[in-house]
Amino acid sequence: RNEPLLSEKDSTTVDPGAGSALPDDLTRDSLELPGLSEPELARHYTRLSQMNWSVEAGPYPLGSCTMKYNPSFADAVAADPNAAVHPDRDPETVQGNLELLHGLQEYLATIGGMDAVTLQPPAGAAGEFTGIAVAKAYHEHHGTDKSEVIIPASAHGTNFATAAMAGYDVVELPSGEDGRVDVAALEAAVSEDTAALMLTNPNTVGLFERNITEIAEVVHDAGGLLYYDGANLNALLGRARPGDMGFDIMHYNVHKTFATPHGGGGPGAGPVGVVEELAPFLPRPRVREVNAASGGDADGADASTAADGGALAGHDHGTADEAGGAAYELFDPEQSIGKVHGFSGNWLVLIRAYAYIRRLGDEGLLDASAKATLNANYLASLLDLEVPYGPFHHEFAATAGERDAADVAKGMLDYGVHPPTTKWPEMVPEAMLTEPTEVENKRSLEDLANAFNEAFADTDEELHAAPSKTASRRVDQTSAARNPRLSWHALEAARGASENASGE
Amino acid sequence: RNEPLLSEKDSTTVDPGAGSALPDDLTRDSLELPGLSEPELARHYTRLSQMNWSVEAGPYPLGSCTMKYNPSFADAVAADPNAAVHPDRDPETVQGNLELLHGLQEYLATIGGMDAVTLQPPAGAAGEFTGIAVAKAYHEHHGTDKSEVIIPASAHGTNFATAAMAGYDVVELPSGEDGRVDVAALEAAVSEDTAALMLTNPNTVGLFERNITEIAEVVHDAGGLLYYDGANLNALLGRARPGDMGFDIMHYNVHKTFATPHGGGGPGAGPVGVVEELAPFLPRPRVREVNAASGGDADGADASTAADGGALAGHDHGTADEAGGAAYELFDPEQSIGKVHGFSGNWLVLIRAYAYIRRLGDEGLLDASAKATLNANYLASLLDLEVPYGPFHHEFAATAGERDAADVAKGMLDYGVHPPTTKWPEMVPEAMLTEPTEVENKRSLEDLANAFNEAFADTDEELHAAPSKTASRRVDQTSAARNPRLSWHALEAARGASENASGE
Amino acid sequence: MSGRSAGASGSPFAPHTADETAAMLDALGVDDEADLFDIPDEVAFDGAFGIPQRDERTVRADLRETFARNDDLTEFLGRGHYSHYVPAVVDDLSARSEFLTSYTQYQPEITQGFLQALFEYQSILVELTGLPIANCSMYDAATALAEAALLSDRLRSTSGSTVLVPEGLRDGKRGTLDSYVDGSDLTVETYPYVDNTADLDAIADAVGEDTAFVYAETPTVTGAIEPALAAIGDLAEDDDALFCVGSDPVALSLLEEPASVGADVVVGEAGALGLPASYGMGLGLFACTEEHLRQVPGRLVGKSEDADDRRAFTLTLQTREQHIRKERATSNICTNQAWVALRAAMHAAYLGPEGLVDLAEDCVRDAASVAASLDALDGVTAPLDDRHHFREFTVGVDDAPGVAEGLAERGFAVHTLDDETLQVCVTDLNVEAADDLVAAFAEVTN
Amino acid sequence: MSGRSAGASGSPFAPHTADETAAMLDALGVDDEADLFDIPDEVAFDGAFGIPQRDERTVRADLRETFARNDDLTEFLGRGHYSHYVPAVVDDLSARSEFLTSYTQYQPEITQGFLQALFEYQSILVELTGLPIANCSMYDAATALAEAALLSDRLRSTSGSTVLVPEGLRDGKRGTLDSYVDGSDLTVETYPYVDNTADLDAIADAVGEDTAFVYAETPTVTGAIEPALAAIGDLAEDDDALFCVGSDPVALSLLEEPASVGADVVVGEAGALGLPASYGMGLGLFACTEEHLRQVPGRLVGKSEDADDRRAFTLTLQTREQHIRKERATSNICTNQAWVALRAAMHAAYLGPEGLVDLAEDCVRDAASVAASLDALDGVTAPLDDRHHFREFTVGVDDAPGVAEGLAERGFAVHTLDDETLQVCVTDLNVEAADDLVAAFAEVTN
Repeated sequence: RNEPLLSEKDSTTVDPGAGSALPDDLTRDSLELPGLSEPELARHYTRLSQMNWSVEAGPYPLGSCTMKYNPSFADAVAADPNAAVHPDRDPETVQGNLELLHGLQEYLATIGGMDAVTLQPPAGAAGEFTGIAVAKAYHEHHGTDKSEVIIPASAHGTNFATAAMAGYDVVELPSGEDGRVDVAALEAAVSEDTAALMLTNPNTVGLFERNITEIAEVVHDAGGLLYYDGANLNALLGRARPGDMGFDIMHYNVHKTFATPHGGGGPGAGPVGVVEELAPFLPRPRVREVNAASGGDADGADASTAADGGALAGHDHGTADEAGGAAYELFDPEQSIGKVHGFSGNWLVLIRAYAYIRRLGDEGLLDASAKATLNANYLASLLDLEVPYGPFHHEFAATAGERDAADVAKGMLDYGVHPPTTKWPEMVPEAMLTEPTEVENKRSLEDLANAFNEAFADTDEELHAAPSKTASRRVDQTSAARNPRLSWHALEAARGASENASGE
Repeated sequence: RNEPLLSEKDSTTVDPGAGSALPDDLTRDSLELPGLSEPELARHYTRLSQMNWSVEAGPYPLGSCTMKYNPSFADAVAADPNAAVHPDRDPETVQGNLELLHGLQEYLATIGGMDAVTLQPPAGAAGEFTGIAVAKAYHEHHGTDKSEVIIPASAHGTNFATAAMAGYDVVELPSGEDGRVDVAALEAAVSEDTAALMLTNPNTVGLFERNITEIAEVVHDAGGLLYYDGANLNALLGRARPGDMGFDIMHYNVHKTFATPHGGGGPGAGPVGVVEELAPFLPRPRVREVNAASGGDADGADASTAADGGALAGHDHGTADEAGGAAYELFDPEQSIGKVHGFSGNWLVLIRAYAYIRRLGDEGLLDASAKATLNANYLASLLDLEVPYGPFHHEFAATAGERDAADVAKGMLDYGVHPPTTKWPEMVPEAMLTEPTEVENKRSLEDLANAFNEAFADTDEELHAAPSKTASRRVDQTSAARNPRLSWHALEAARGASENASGE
Repeated sequence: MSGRSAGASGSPFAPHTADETAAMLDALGVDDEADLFDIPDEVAFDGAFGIPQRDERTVRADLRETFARNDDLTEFLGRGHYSHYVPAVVDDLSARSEFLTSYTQYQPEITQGFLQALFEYQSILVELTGLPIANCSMYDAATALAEAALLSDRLRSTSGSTVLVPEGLRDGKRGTLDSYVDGSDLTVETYPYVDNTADLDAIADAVGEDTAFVYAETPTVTGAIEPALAAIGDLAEDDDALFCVGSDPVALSLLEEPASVGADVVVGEAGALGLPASYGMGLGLFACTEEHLRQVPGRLVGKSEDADDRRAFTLTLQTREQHIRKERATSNICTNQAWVALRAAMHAAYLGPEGLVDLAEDCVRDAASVAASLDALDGVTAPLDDRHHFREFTVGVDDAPGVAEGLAERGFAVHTLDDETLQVCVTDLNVEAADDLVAAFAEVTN
Repeated sequence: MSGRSAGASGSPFAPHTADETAAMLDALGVDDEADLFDIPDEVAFDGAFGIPQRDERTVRADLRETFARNDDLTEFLGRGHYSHYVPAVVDDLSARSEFLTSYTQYQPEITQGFLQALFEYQSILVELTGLPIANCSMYDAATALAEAALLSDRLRSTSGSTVLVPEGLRDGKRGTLDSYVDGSDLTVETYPYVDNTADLDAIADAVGEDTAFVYAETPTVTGAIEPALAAIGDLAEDDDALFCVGSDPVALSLLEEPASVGADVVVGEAGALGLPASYGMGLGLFACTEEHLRQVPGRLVGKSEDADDRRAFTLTLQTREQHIRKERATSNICTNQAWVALRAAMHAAYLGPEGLVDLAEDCVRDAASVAASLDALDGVTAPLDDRHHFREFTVGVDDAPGVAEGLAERGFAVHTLDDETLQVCVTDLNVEAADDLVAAFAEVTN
């Protein structure tokens, strides 16, 4: 049964201007909105929640989305009322916040093998944009005019859109036969116009780019920078670091790697790490220890201490604090690209990422990549669907072959699981890009494999009729797009129009 | 689909004695229990929750259970870490807790028209037991030997069980023709053996006992006490007080009247209020203001101040606190019956009740009874079922007539509502005791009436087959009772036995 | 600020708009809700309690201020109310409204979730106690003990009427027991402790034909692990008395299961799992042998089948209960502590058997270690007995109230038992502060 | 303490038992998970970050300590980050895992709940802005403004390339706008304020054929309500420039709806509803006219039907988005602020139109009243302009940094704009402390 819209539960019209302290010409005449009592509100949203899948409902194996379990304790930490402060507070009065931000900058730097990190980008795509803007600023600062960003065909759509937003032309690099970057093709593609190569590793079908050192050399030799898309970092935690592979810039997807909740679409956070020479271009402000300020290039210094490892265990409190002064301060990197968010990014998300990293530690981070990879390979081994390429790391792209991957996905819904990402990447026909993550166990993977195999074995007729056990049956996408109805006002108008029509 | 048992998800056996610091003869040899990772645990209980009705799922019109919406803010208040203290703390160091308990004692006293209140009983039935024990102690203190408690036939089962637990014989009073107490029958029933009459008002079919003053006189003249069962207090909030009607003792059901969550069965709280002369018999300890200690009979004094009204608005802080000393203290009533709980009752529940009363205030409390009564009468007016007696207050007992009330209830399940209490009280044949409470609105009552009427119109065959849209279909009660299987050990044993049997 | 819930006059939780109210009144043919009330004038009240309505923000702020008035002390307190760290996931899951705002499972078809959770809770207690029957909960350890004593009064197998309990029983338990047996034929007698556990010889003397019920605790109220449970059980059995053991689920994870020492009933405080410190709020554990099944107080969840023959759970054997059996019920209990039981089961399943045993073992080792550190101080003796301890132990000092006050000034709360005896309880929640406690003891006793 | 999640070595959130891991490795024919990794030695890392594993209790305690290091000040701060009291029910409902731990609604059949909630959010913004299209959210007001500017660059109807914004624009907005337009053909120019709102003459001079986009805020960054919106809109229209208004949903509840003054796009900070103070985390409001539907950045939820012809919702017009259109997408945005939008809608529905208007009206009255109290002090002028104000206003003093420091010492945080100007923001969350603030001002400026 459908849940009525808020507007179907109540609709109240008021005249905001009446009795206002403001003059009439500044106020509106009418406001028509629903107002629900608390019991009604609770039932409305409880009912809506019951029509929604979540990580706590079951497997969520969306390839390249890395939907991991989001631990409860991190939510509790983020709800601390002492953390709920205004962004314009004098930094000396919010040393707790700065301590956390500084600690997270360090953690991310060492995990990525980077020298300096900004936490400002509010999502992965914003991180990409920030990273490419940094690359652009770097090239401009060095007086080199670059116009192209090279992106493998199998890359995330955000890479292409980001490069375009930053004003670059996109050079698409076809996949090699083995599913990896074709170095020869890359060599053909690079030129003095190459600002950067954007790459994710392991790539979108779970393959490690074994030639990464060579790739880095090709790009660097052409004067380009190497950008790491952090979407698949969960597969590498503790096993390889983008910085060590030759990447100059990377973004981190905290919900993918550090288990922050995705909230049905967001908020996320997309911190960006860079090597030392790019640090001066990061967005402003960043956080540093007060006594680090005098040390010349503070950025590099911070991060290399962090990378030593020792500092991370005990960076809890800044040392200057004892005397009552501030231990941490904000500073603007010298050639900063400026801002990419109105304030400091998605604070409540950053808190959770920091808490998660502290909870897991080296041991947990290493085990996360181990079990994520074990799970992907085990699941792939159970499927009746063909899985090209491999062995994989954290994800794989099965092919539905003659079947329509989207239909198979709808069929899977009736088996009580969330299906994988479908029809992407395009290098695998009718792809079902599957990433179970480390949070599923053997039984759960076997149940998931069963759903795959059962749906795959269904007839086309059965699949077209699927799903039938869900809150809604197959939803008509074409109707939605052809005749956009994007608010209850539009529904009301449509109803009015059809009533008029039938009245004539 | 069923959710597997915890034990079906994991079963791990350990030897607790191995490696223990304790000698072998003190430790057990084996412990076999499930151990789930956090993601598994989260999914298990999320799935279980999805198979459970709640106030936030929809109407919960269980007559005499008063299932109201439980406001979120009260949960937030109860989660305050500063309130999470050990019961053996020196009272001087937990003045916050004592302040709340004292405030709640006062609120309840004034709402019930009582002089003194204990918050110790951990549930309504425990409150009844406490109240009857107080009555007994009072009679014994006055050297009068009483052996009987009079209870109307339509009363809650707990009344009977309570009287028996306290060592009294039960004298059952048949209902009068108008559904109320038959004063003549009462006169016939009372004697010098009468310790108390237990009564709820409005009674179980929502009727106010109009002769309450006369009833009180009859009981008091015989030397008995009048006990008020607070189950239906929600109907009277602000309109009449048990103390004013002549009741000497009452219990409050905080989940019924003050919207504390029922938690699938508990915890509740069953504070007991008494008139001044019974105050010395209340359980120990109680809370009082420090400066009240010198005032002789502090109990009565407290409560009558409270009843004045003025004190309630501003009793936030004890006055003695300014000097750094304690403002509130614990004291043992002189002739206390002793303890009815190991400590001070269900603290987390009492916090919520206090918060709710402060939120509503006079205005809200009065409106709660108004809307609860309006709702019951409006709902009754919409039903195709016959509703004997009336007009009602907060609840009414419709009759399913020729139909089986329990079957009609099962039929209602398929209409997405929770059915009413069935087959009780017995004075109404095939009763469907219905109490919508004030939290339903007009539309919700109309939907509920529709479910009643639709189910009532179904054929017997259809009702026997109901429900069909629920997590389980009709559950076999007879099988459960005839062959009790009360743990997974029992299921395992049964499985083993049947395997053995089939193996032979 | 107004808004339908935020500032509507009347109850913020009554969702009626003015129009709806008017339409409903109209349908009923009355002008005002007051007209629906059938209350004689002489008992009518004018509604003026003198309690102002407050918005939710004000109530929350006021109560935050109220609770902030509690002193911030590190508690080394136990004696029957124990808490261990409860993982955040237990808070989150148990707070789901489907659990928190549901009622007793009178319609099993739409309450399978809670029923299964309670069935699992029962099963966990069955494993921990070794007894085949565990109910869905009593209010707390004290009321569970009192109900167990009343159970013995109902049995034909026990002819006696004396309830035998330790003389050192915590007041809350003893007082509750006394209240409950007041209406029965039972009388309560005590047996002494030696060296903080049961004096077996005294029990042997005390137990006789007239004994209906023998109760022993492990750990005892001072944390000593009772070494003679089996012997006490034998004594009880010899005279057909019910043998009842008091404990808690964390201790039972490590200690000999009561069934193996002859317990007929096990009671105790199961809130040691799942409940944070809550000023004495508890969860009464109640388990017993198959033989007493029909005499069990409280609710039981059983496995059954639905109309499609699928597994389903339901409240069962309800003919024992007050709503059916009235004055012949096994107890008057109705509302119990179901939600706390849910939390305890969650906590147990989170820890698993390894986690439970580790936690229990820490309760032994940490207590021993802190006792040893205190014992090393001049003028301090700990423990004051020769027993093994679980979580807590007694401490001898010259001036117990003075030491306790000194400790309080330094931010620590301990129990004062008498002029020369303190009691200290060590758990995972305070063990990190144990060194500071010892240092404070050293300062105060110097 | 161990237990599967509590102390297992490795990730506490990987549920594998040792046996399961072994069986899975065996099935794959490898000895160890490390064997599954295909990483060349020269780029392999040894896993030693130097970050110790901690149990959840320790992490929580550590971070509680960390946050306690923030000074406890009563904030009178605004300038783009506003918070009002968020009722507890919004916390509870939005924390339900079905909302919090779900992903983007790529499978509408099992995500109808979130889709409907976002559709309702869109609808509420449509009503508040008067514009027919609102998306599911941008990151914050700054990125929403930047995306709106980029939208103007994509339109054939606007031939210009100049983006005109107030010179007093908050740095975070201006900086973000600059970053975003850096890759486009747009250049940013500013127009001055007089008396803290737009200088209409200056705008008239500045707007021309080359203008692609004109942006005006109400309330402005200093809280002044812009009186000349319609006139600015006319100027923009005259030169076919996109007219964009910045505001927030609380202000829009009371102020003239932007559509009626000719706005083509409305942006702003919708986190003024539903979000507590969160160090700048936001919710980007983005609404526009029907004409620009196919150019909207970000996600849109539309109504559709399912196979049974029942109402159903779905993400729609996805061909605008990066995962389909790649470098020709309307934006690179993917993850947005959906969960914050959910909370904002909940908060709006809780307040209802009366509650929203009351709250907004309080933002006008309280600001005026506190300004008047401050203005009455010697040496203090408030406000520094002749406008109506919403929530906040500027305050003139002799030594602004000194006054701010004095206020901080007394427990209050205000904005310091320059040597002689402070800014004070009054909301329902701090208005009770306003008298104390005024008293502190009196002390400090004396």
